[in-house]
Amino acid sequence: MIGIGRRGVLGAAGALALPAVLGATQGAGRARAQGRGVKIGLVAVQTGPQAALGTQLRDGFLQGLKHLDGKLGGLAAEIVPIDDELRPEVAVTKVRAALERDKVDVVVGVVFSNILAAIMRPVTESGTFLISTNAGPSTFAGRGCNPNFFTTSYNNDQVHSVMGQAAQDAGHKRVFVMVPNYQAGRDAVAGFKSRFKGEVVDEVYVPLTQLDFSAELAKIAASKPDALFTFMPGGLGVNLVRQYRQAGLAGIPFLSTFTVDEATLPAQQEAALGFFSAASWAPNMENAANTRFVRDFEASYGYVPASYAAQSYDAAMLLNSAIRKVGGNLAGKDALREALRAADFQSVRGSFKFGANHYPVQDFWLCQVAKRPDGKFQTETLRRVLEADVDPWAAECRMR
Amino acid sequence: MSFGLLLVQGLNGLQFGVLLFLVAAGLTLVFGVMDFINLAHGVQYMLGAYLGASLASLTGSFWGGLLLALPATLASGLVLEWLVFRHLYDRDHLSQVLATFGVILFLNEAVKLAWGTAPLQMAPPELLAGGITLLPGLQYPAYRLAILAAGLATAGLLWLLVERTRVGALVRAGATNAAMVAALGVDIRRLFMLVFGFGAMLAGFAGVMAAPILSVEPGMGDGVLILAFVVIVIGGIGSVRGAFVAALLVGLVESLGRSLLPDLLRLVMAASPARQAGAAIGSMLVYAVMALILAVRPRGLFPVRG
Amino acid sequence: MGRAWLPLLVFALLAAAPFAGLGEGYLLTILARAMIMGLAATSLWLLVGGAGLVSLGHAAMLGVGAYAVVALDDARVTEALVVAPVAMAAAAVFAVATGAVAVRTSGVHFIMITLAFGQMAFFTAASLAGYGGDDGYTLYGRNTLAGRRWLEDRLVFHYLCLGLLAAAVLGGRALLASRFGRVLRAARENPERVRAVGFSPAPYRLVAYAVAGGVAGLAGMLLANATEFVAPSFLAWQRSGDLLFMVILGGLGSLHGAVLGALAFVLLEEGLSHWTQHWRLVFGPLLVLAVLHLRGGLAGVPGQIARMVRRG
Amino acid sequence: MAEPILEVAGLRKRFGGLAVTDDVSFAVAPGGIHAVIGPNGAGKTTLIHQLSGTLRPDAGTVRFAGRDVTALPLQRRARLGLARSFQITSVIPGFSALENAALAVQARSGSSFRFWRPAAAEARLNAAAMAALDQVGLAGRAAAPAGALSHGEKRQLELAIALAMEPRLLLLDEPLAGAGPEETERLIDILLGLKRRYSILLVEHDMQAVFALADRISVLVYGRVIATDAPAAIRADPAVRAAYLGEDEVA
Repeated sequence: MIGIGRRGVLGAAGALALPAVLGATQGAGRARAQGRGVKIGLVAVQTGPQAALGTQLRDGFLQGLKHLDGKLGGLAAEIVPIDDELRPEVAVTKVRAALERDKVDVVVGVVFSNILAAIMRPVTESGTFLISTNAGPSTFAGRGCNPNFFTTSYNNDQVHSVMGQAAQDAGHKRVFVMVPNYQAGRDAVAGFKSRFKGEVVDEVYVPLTQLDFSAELAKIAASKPDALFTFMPGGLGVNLVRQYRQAGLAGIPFLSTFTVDEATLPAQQEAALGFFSAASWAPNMENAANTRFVRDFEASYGYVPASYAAQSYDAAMLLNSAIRKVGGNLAGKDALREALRAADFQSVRGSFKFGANHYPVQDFWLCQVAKRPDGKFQTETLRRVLEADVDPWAAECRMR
Repeated sequence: MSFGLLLVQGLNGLQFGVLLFLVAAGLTLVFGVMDFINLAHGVQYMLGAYLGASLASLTGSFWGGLLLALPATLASGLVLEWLVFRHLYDRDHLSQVLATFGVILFLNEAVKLAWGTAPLQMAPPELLAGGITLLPGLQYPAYRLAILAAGLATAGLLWLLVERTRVGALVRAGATNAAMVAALGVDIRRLFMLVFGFGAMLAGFAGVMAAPILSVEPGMGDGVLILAFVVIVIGGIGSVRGAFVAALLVGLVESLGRSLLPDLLRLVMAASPARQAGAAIGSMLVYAVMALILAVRPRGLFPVRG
Repeated sequence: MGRAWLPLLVFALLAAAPFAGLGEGYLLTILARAMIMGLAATSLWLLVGGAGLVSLGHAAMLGVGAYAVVALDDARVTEALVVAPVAMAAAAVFAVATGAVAVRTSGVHFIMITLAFGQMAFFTAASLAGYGGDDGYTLYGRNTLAGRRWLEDRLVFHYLCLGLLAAAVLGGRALLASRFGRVLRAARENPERVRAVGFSPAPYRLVAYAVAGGVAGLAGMLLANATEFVAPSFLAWQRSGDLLFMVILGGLGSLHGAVLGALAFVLLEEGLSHWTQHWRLVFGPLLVLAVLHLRGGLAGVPGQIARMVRRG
Repeated sequence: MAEPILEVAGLRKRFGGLAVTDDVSFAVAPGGIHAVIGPNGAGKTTLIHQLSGTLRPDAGTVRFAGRDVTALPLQRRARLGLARSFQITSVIPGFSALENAALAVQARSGSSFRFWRPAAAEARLNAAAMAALDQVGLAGRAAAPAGALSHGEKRQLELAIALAMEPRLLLLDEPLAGAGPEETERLIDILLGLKRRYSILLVEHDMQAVFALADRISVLVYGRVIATDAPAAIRADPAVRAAYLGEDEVA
């Protein structure tokens, strides 16, 4: 049945390539040793519906380097871009290659919590610092806290609890909850419920790659809640907001976290006008660092920065302050850790310092989507909901 | 699970089934007539979506995109047939599977290079943009009904072409015994090119129609390809009628399974695991149905092969 | 086998690799993955080359082995001497369960049904919320060997993989030469004649399917330990396509071809992806050319060269 | 007549509207050659398929060595000692002639689920296989791959494989088909030699061979057995003459 004959025609393309390939892979490792620089493995999703969030993260960090004219604490910074394709197994393979082959000194970035969970152990156990600029799952905030791990964003639960508090303050009694079915989604529901004491009418979990919400919107219409709480980052949020408006449900207040932000507003446009969100940062915050960051970011990249960009900009500033404190000595891990803990830099959010579990302690705001005079859309702070808030898991962390 | 929701999911199922049929039709004909397994058929669907989306933005209209994308996918199908596939007709199935697997790798990456990794957006035509109220308080997007109608119309046209025309007779004869057709003096090479190009165009057409509702991104063809193979095996290899019936069946099982199961499991489990298990079992249902049919009627529901 | 020196050369090279200045950590990681894939390709060769059964779902066997490691790891059982047999048994049981239906079909239907069972295993893995579902599962650490953490040592792991690979090739060769192998090979070429002399091919094919499943389960266990992370994508049908390509690239003519095919595949993939991010742009056409022109596969190359030399 | 080795009663098989085997009944006595002759398209091969188990009859029974085997598939009947050859040669091309025969010997020598000892090294199998090859005069070509044998040699190998099964009944489907004059001569000698040791049901087209070999003959015309008798009686039977021998004058 298998008619493959034994005679071949061409020579062996495969066999000849063997020696050439062996040579290529281990030559690269040696180049970095001589130069005095710092290599950053920048993990940002560039494939699939969530590509826009990865682009924001990358541009935010690069903007930080621009303001530091390419140096972190005096060392020339070299970026090793890693596209995790929102697939944990791809992230693990590429991060391992960056650690072992490219010998990166720090791994920065990671938009999604499932990707962070996949690369946490390979990075931290190789003695390399992992600085998440967005994903902040509760798994690493409490008992699972790790000395080599820092996050410049927040603990996922915190932001959602802010929206829970806002819903409670607004007097909503029956709320419909809808989130994607992965760790951060489950964190969102837990965070929201921690401060919202009303009735959760229904809890719907949709696959991460869902694009068509017609079935879920029909359920919302049927159950007529006082408000909707949802957490749909990137492409998910774009489709949901448009279909939500199209289905004529805009009358039901749209309380969200990371769904209507500057990464998705260009695609949502008018559909998102007046929708609510909660965050620790918004483009219209009045402080020197933020005004300079937003102005220069829009000048160099031509779009309004979202929290993904702001938080990775802060990460660049954090690294710069820490490396300067240790005089460029990357080998001394403990000294570098202390320097990072000090967080001696001017954050775009105004006040910023690390808690015991290396998660930030910061203020949180209720925001609303508004249209700027120049026709662009952005979220704007309405009122401060929590001040210098410590995440609920910090107490459980006994970092050695 | 209200009746309204059932109706919505049912229509979604039929609409996905029709899309599957357009992809499966070309696949089963190529397979039936030329005994050729073409894993790269899913890529034609993807190319259709990409060409449709970019040509629509170029010409500024959905219809422009559609009308230009069809000949383009026909051309791409014929180019692939000339470059790679015609060398494979006399080879065994293992070689065909591997060579076409190589074509998938190449084209999925080439699309990434040409159009980038972020998904393209394609708006449905304005006149079909709104929703239609099927029942009081239940809106169903008009565009999806349009897909259903277009798909059924194409199926009817294809049925007429295959059952009622001379070329159709040749194709059906080829599906049962290609050697005999060649022996009767028919230029079998030209028939293969015709069947191949037509199959590619059908898949491209499905791609263009799917672009506005599904995400146009690299690798979007692979999932549809697997389901198309399930369809032609259930329907009976080489049978267009079988492909039509099986496509609607798979479409319904796929969408109803995904939506009903999570709600059924909710009675037993908590919301999040129920959703995950429901979605997984839903997507497994289709393969269970295929394995069952293969075990009972190995030649499918409407066997054609002599 | 006239060309016995080729497999010996390959194994000698692999044995010497850690010492020939290639001790760079990362390269041992690639070689480990290449040998593990070689083990899986050898088990697939038993099916395709030995029994004539073209499976497009063999990666599912690998995945079942890997998920056995995950399940035991979650239950805090990490002793390799326990985990390995369980992983092989789990994959063999999956093989028997699906093979019982699959071996009743033949030709393209066998390809389709193995693809279908592979997809079912893939979606099951994705639904295991307890083991991370789509997000995958990070192992607490590599399995211990007789209580000691030897597998963490790159050299020990390298030679463990090499030893198991050699055992699989020798075992496979012996299996095909045995009475069982004779019936299997005969059924590959002419099932009707095999029935006429009194054998029903199905049980022999099922046993071959189970043995291949078990060996692939072992490869799955090793892969889980190598990457210390397991995700449903291990079972994706594209991975089964890769395994088939390794078998064909190596050449159907000889069992050790599968090892050669796997080595060439992994090193080529690694080399190309290091050179350009769009490595599949080159890899795809290479696969097409290999199928069209490299009839005898890599293992057939020395024969071709010998013939050319004699003719030249 | 001793207890028959094979009894066929009321055998029927239809393909669509055509009754290819129409109520066939006859018995084959142990020892000697029982020939089944008939013009092309009389349904000879379909009959032998139903006797060997390759095809299931629509009705009727087949009893072999006193046991009803109608429901048994080909491989089960082969195990009971009912060996058949094929009209279109069916050997294992990649195996040597010896290994082809050895496979048949292996089928009747214990379990084949043995995974370690190389089968080619089992002297007992090889000896029995060589004996079978010797019986058909193919011992000299034992090492040659079956695929490389000539057409005549392949027919001999088919016979050797059947003998290697130590059958109680040999079903031979046109063994002389396509054989040249001296090959036919050699095959007839071999069959004459086998006559003493095996019961043989010979389906054949070549009249000279049939009348030289057969002890009893059944004549099959359009799926019906119109006569079963000794060769002399068959030659004289007017119905057979009219239906079959009429146009082919027998020397």
